[in-house]
Amino acid sequence: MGVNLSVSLGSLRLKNPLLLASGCCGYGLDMEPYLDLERLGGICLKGLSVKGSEGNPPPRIWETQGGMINAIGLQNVGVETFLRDKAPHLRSRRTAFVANFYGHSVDEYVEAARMLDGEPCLSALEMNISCPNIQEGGIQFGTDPASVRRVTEACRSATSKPLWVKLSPNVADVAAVARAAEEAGADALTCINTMPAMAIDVERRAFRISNKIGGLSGPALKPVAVRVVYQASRAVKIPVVGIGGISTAADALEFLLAGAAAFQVGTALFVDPGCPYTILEGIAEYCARHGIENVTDLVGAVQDGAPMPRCHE
Amino acid sequence: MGVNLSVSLGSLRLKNPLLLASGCCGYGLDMEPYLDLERLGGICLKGLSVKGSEGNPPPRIWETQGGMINAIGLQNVGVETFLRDKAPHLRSRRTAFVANFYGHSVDEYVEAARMLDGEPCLSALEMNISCPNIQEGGIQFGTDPASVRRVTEACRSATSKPLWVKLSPNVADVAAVARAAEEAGADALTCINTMPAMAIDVERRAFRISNKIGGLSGPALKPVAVRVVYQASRAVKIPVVGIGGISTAADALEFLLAGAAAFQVGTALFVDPGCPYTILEGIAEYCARHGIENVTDLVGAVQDGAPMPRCHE
Amino acid sequence: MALRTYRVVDNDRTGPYSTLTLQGEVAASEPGQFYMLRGDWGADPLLGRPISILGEDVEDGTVRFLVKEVGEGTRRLCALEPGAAVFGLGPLGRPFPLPPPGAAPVALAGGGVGVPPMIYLAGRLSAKGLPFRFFQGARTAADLLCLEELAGAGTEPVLATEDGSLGLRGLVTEPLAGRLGEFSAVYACGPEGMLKAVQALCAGRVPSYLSLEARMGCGYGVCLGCVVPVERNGRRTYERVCAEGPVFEGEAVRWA
Amino acid sequence: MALRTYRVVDNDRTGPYSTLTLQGEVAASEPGQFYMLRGDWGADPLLGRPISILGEDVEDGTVRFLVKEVGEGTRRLCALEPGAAVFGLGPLGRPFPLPPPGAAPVALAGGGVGVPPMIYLAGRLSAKGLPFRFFQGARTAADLLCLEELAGAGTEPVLATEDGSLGLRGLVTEPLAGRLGEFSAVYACGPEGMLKAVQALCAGRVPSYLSLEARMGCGYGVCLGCVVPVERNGRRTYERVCAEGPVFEGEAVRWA
Ligand SMILES: Cc1cc2nc3c(=O)[nH]c(=O)nc-3n(C[C@H](O)[C@H](O)[C@H](O)COP(=O)(O)OP(=O)(O)OC[C@H]3O[C@@H](n4cnc5c(N)ncnc54)[C@H](O)[C@@H]3O)c2cc1C
Ligand SMILES: Cc1cc2nc3c(=O)[nH]c(=O)nc-3n(C[C@H](O)[C@H](O)[C@H](O)COP(=O)(O)OP(=O)(O)OC[C@H]3O[C@@H](n4cnc5c(N)ncnc54)[C@H](O)[C@@H]3O)c2cc1C
Ligand SMILES: Cc1cc2nc3c(=O)[nH]c(=O)nc-3n(C[C@H](O)[C@H](O)[C@H](O)COP(=O)(O)O)c2cc1C
Ligand SMILES: Cc1cc2nc3c(=O)[nH]c(=O)nc-3n(C[C@H](O)[C@H](O)[C@H](O)COP(=O)(O)O)c2cc1C
Ligand code: FES
Ligand code: FES
Repeated sequence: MGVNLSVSLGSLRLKNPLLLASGCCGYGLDMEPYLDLERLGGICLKGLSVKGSEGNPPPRIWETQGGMINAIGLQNVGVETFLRDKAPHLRSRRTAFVANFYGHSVDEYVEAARMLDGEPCLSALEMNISCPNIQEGGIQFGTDPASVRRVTEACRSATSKPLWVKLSPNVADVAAVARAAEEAGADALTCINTMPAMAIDVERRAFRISNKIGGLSGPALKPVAVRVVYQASRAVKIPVVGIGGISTAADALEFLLAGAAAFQVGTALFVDPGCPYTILEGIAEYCARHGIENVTDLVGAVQDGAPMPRCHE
Repeated sequence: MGVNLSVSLGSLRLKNPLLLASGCCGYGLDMEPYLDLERLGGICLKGLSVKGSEGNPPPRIWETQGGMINAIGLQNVGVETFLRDKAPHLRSRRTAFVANFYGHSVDEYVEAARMLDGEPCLSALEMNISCPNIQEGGIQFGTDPASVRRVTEACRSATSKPLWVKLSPNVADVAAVARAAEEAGADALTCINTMPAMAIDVERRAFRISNKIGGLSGPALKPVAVRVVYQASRAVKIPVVGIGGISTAADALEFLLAGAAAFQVGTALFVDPGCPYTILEGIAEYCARHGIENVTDLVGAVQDGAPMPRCHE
Repeated sequence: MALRTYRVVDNDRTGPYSTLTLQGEVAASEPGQFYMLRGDWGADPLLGRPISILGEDVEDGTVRFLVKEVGEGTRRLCALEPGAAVFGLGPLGRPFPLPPPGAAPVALAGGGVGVPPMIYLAGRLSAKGLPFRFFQGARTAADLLCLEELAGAGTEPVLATEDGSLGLRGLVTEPLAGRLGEFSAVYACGPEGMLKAVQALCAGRVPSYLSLEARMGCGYGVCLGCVVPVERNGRRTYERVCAEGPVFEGEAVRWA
Repeated sequence: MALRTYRVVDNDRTGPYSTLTLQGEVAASEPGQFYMLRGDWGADPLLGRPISILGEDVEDGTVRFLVKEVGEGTRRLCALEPGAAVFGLGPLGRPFPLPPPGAAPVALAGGGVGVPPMIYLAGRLSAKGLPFRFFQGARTAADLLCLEELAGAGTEPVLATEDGSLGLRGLVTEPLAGRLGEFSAVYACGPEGMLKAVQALCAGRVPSYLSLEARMGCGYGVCLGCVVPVERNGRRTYERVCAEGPVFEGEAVRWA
């Protein structure tokens, strides 16, 4: 068919627009029984922090209609152990690894970015800003443009690798947050992280997960994610990486058409670890059928008239 | 069984905690082939505005996994026509009717509230604040505590009926919005309205609904709504009316346990107009089985430890 | 009225079509009305699907539908096995107004999944001794539906296929156009293109009744999701396909 | 490994239990391993359900499971008709470590949906000529599972019911306690209460291997959703039931 699936995110070229989402594919190697990592656009690794974290006590996950809630608590081995024990195994794989990282203060973010900056196997760093800022009363970094700007700027000067900022959907005006990240030097935006959510076991009158609140992911979240991708990609010039509920080629195409230059697959991997192949085949088939030579021609290609948002309902 | 299902929302007493949600039961009368309105706690009528609205062009709805997106565009006959043609038929029904209303400026809100204030069949007024404020660049009233306070205060002085404020989930800090509404004189908070969402037809490369963005409702939204109810009810002293994806008694009980003093059923009416009966029977059965005499004993009764929100994921 | 549980007693599958016979509490309906149908699955897909009544036997408690698989909801409906549960709300919507006794024959034009309600209408007209002619159009012979029912309906149907593989070659509106003068009214249900052609053909000459499709939320008038623009007495408004329709006078319909 | 499509070739239902036989590409497994199973439904429910292997015939391409209906996912699995498609990922997880040849007999303790993997283990031990004794506990006689398979397994099982309606009256750990000295190891799978009792009983006396349950996201180690606290060499950490487990040494398990 000769469809060209490769995409560029700024200076970073990917074989195709599909990446595995952070937290849904471990440190990459756990996927190898199921996927040839070199056939993927890239792999976003489980969120890392300077000191690592043992994560939240169980239960950590609960299923909801069309989705799931998780509060893993960002369990991770810590940057140092990652660099020592995991990264060396990744270096031989010819694919783009993206290190997802977080902190509870600007300093922790900066230190993680600085430590990861030297690792040759990493093609980019992805900042998870949906974390409570412990120095500022536990409000999430990602919910306020000023603090997004501050933490992004700080990390920007700590690394020369492409820096992606992963946005939370839990904001009133995602365009403002997107612009703040762009102005602070982000190379790309990942949209979206999970949505804060809760479930209660009515028989036991207890929270379904130990942390009470967790993050909603999966197909239930998709329409919110497509909307955020559309709004964010129209607010900035840097590329947007779409994510949220993608399970099929049609889902992925929705994100590309809405404005995503690439996309990530998370929860769908739990249901079928081989779904990236099906998605990529479906995209190639769609392009061939529609006479599209370069998948990049689809980016933001939804027929869009004048922006005229009226009331919902 | 002798379970007492009646609840009080401030000065307003309801036969039971179940209300039909605004926009999902017309002006009440459309439900009469399916439901005896007098067996319900109350009925929230389709959102009214001073001048009425013809609504958005079709297509107006789209189904998503576990939910649906709508952009009806708040089609309504206008307050005057409502008062003249619809309200007289409601007066004979012994149930609580709640007029949902909206505007595009503070003045429009106030005028609608003032006009509705005199109608005897109305037990309360519910403000839909998920509307773009045309005088302030189209930002929704409901997304910023200051404008919530302003519009609520203005309506507060325009009516002596109980005033409910219906919150949008699309905010970073719902507790702040909830407190603003409470301080401005709201008698109750309805949580939540729909979540902005989008869907694209990839074959036609066109938006699924004419307004591009619509509101997500239904089971997919439920875990977000439960979380908002939990957060809002812990932030204020006034009662919270829970709503979002309730289809079964277990769903409704989740909202009560999370902190809702009453709840509304919307999208589930589309799937089964008789579901309020099933839900009420299920709640009575649950109370009987758990030895609960008053449904109000369930409100906020989830086992809650110290508030210790950690990272998700 | 209430959502009722039906059992599939028969599912006759041919290609993408299933003729489903459901058993349960069946309220008497009129041709043109529909049910909202849903199987016993979870919240995906969530909403019922509007499906026209093909026929019913109120005493037996059976009602029949012809469903074409076009997406997830219809795929699942078409795959139901005998014994499976189906939740149905109906009959819903305003039916075709029947011609007055003694009127000149009426034309029935059906295409695709617009054929089933026309079959129901044909049967009702036959039973009342009201004269009609049935026109059915399709892409190929294989896409023509309900040919046995039509053969039994008393009058010879006029068939047209785009590829000429059965009946006349071309669109079904062509033979209809040629004979329009014979009819006191035209009733149509089918793809939008066909309905538009019928509307244009009849405009100012003979009353037409078009049964429209729209994506539906509730099916019974409360969500305002299914509206189409109509113009009555020079005033343009939105009307609900599920409540004011699905049958509209051709003169009023404005299309979205 | 990949998610594969299987066909239901048999579904033997008794009360809330279904013994499902699936046909497709079956990779050789070990007792204690499981599959993530899901039917051909939409996104509700979304995730597969972990179900232990009851038995398999790799050459025939069949694998068997015993599923108890406790919620929506198992309700749908139990309702599958022969011919229906099931998506399965497996075998997953670490199996029970087999006793070394020549070891003293081992005890197998199963309760509820913990019985199926123990049946598989019993069959494997028999085939290898390794001696064992099977203990099964349940609330009533009607809740005892797989009695025919057990009868065919060579050694007389020890049965206990809480109401005494079959076998000994009381918990299954009581007869096990009395005979603990006979065994070189105890293998257990069942409700948490039973596993805790086995753990306590064996502590410091005989090695125990407990197969744990947890709510699972992925089933293959990437989501970190299924962890349990364990303690090894004085260090407490979380380990994944799907990857380091489901079988853990009793000495290490700390419970949530
Ligand atoms: C009053 C009425 C009567 C109907 N009678 C019948 C009938 O007797 N037999 C029958 O098979 N079908 C009938 N239909 C159409 C049927 O309701 C739709 O085909 C069905 O809802 C599609 O659902 P789905 O989940 O299979 O498709 P989806 O997965 O929801 O959609 C698949 C594709 O089909 C398109 N589509 C879906 N619904 C419609 C629609 N209503 N109009 C146009 N395009 C659509 C979508 O845009 C989408 O691209 C009727 C519709 C109405 C409104
Ligand atoms: C390794 C492993 C092997 C298993 N083997 C079998 C087997 O062979 N046969 C079998 O029938 N079941 C087995 N199970 C249990 C089975 O996976 C669960 O019963 C199933 O996931 C429940 O899904 P559901 O949708 O029916 O219930 P849901 O609707 O999801 O839940 C219903 C209720 O059951 C409770 N529940 C659900 N899952 C679990 C669980 N894993 N542990 C405790 N409580 C739970 C929930 O809290 C809820 O209240 C196994 C579990 C594991 C982890
Ligand atoms: C179990 C789980 C763990 C996750 N861990 C992380 C993480 O460590 N860092 C991060 O930025 N996002 C994390 N996420 C969020 C996902 O990367 C993704 O943004 C979200 O799940 C929405 O996409 P999906 O619907 O495709 O899963 C996690 C999600 C899940 C379900
Ligand atoms: C078709 C439709 C129309 C709605 N119209 C209104 C409205 O007029 N005013 C309002 O405040 N909310 C409106 N809503 C929002 C609902 O009242 C409710 O807040 C939301 O749908 C979530 O609840 P649910 O999941 O039970 O539907 C509408 C929702 C739907 C689906
Ligand atoms: S489908 Fe709801 S009003 Fe017509
Ligand atoms: S279930 Fe995902 S890590 Fe175990």
